[in-house]
Amino acid sequence: MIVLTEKPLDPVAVTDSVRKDGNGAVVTFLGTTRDNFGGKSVTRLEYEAYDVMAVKKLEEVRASLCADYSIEDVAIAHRTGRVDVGQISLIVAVASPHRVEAFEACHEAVNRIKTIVPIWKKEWFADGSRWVACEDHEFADEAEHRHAHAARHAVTTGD
Amino acid sequence: MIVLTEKPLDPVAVTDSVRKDGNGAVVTFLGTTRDNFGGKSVTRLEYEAYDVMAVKKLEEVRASLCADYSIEDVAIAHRTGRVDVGQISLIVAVASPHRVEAFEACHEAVNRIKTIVPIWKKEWFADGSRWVACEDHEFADEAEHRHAHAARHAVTTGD
Amino acid sequence: MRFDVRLFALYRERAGASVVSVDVPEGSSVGDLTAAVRSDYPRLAPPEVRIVVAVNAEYADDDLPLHPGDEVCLIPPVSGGHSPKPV
Amino acid sequence: MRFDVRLFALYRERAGASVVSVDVPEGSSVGDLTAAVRSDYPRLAPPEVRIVVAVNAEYADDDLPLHPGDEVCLIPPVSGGHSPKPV
Repeated sequence: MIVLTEKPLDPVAVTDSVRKDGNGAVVTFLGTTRDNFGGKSVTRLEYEAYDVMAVKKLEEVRASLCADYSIEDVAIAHRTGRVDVGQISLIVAVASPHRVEAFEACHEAVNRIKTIVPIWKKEWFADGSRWVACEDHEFADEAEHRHAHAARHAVTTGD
Repeated sequence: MIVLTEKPLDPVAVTDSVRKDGNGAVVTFLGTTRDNFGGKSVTRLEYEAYDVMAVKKLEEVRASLCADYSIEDVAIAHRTGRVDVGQISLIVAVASPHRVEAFEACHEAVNRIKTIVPIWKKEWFADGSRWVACEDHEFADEAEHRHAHAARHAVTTGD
Repeated sequence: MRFDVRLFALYRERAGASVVSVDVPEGSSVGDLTAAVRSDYPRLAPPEVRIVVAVNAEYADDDLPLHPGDEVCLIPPVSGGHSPKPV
Repeated sequence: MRFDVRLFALYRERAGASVVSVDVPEGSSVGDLTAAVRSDYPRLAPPEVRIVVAVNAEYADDDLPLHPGDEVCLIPPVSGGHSPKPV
């Protein structure tokens, strides 16, 4: 099962889709919106996807995992759009006859998804937002502006 | 949440019990009855527990995990009695701000449960049963009997 | 001292009972008790295998002294495939 | 050749558009196209940063030749924190 949707995700449906009688282990990962990042309060996340390619790459992740590990099946569901604090943005479920492979393959699935699938995450704070993982795209003048802002902020709050 | 029960387990309740807004990752393990072992067809499992000590040891596993890993919470549910093929005997859910710790701690939780918690598993086959992990308790004459049986079986089936 | 020793799983089936009573002298240890039970039930475990014991719901070494009223249980190997030991 | 290049996330916001049109000569490669887009939109990414491109929903090297009708998208870094690359 591969799902890419703007609607809330259903962990039970994703996990149940991989459960079969030949498996003794099912490992499910839920990625949820955390209420903080780097000491700042996060109010929500926003995911943007290149839909057609994202689904294709999620299928590739699934196929590569089944080829690389002794597992029975992998299911992946990714949400797009606004995902509030505590809500689920990503579900990966892996079923295997044995637990070691289920844990390893599920963890690796999440790593591969976050490396090759064209889905972007924006963190919203009380005072702004940022696209995650785009630090290398900051221009020199943006960095100066950010530092100046931080310095002014330090003076006004006295910390 | 620590649960030891003869009733069917509820994965949603166990996973939801550890979800909090400060967490970005929840990893859930389901141990289910596999329909085969060592090439033989398994019809069901049966779990027997030393209840009081099992609950105490499950609590110890939970506390030791929270001490050893940067995680927020661990929930464990273990079923006892008869568990048919495809049904869930063990659920472990771990919530953490980050996914690496959630995966590692969940896997380690399962390992610790299977090492120190006094719960025993019996596999039922079409032609008998065995207590899992008790190979070292086989008497020499039992081993001889088993080998003789296997030899007779090989002759009658011709393989 | 008389103990009603609880047996589980493989031990319960081999003894044909979930509780067996055993008498040991004052000052006996866990090891003395298992020796007495094994003498009464020689088919519980092969002689070369150690029997793990819980006293009052905690794993106990063989040299732990027993006291009247202690809850004693014999613990077969658990499903992970290792002998039980503390974390 | 004229391409309607799709932009996502950071690139979309920086260009102020989800599609930008660009003209490149016959026989141009992916690298030629990104150079043209960067020339039109210098604030898309700092000069020292490579822009990853997908052609027809697959990651493409800079030397891949483009053909009329190819779907070209600029792919900012994905959330895992690494540049996209094949499994």
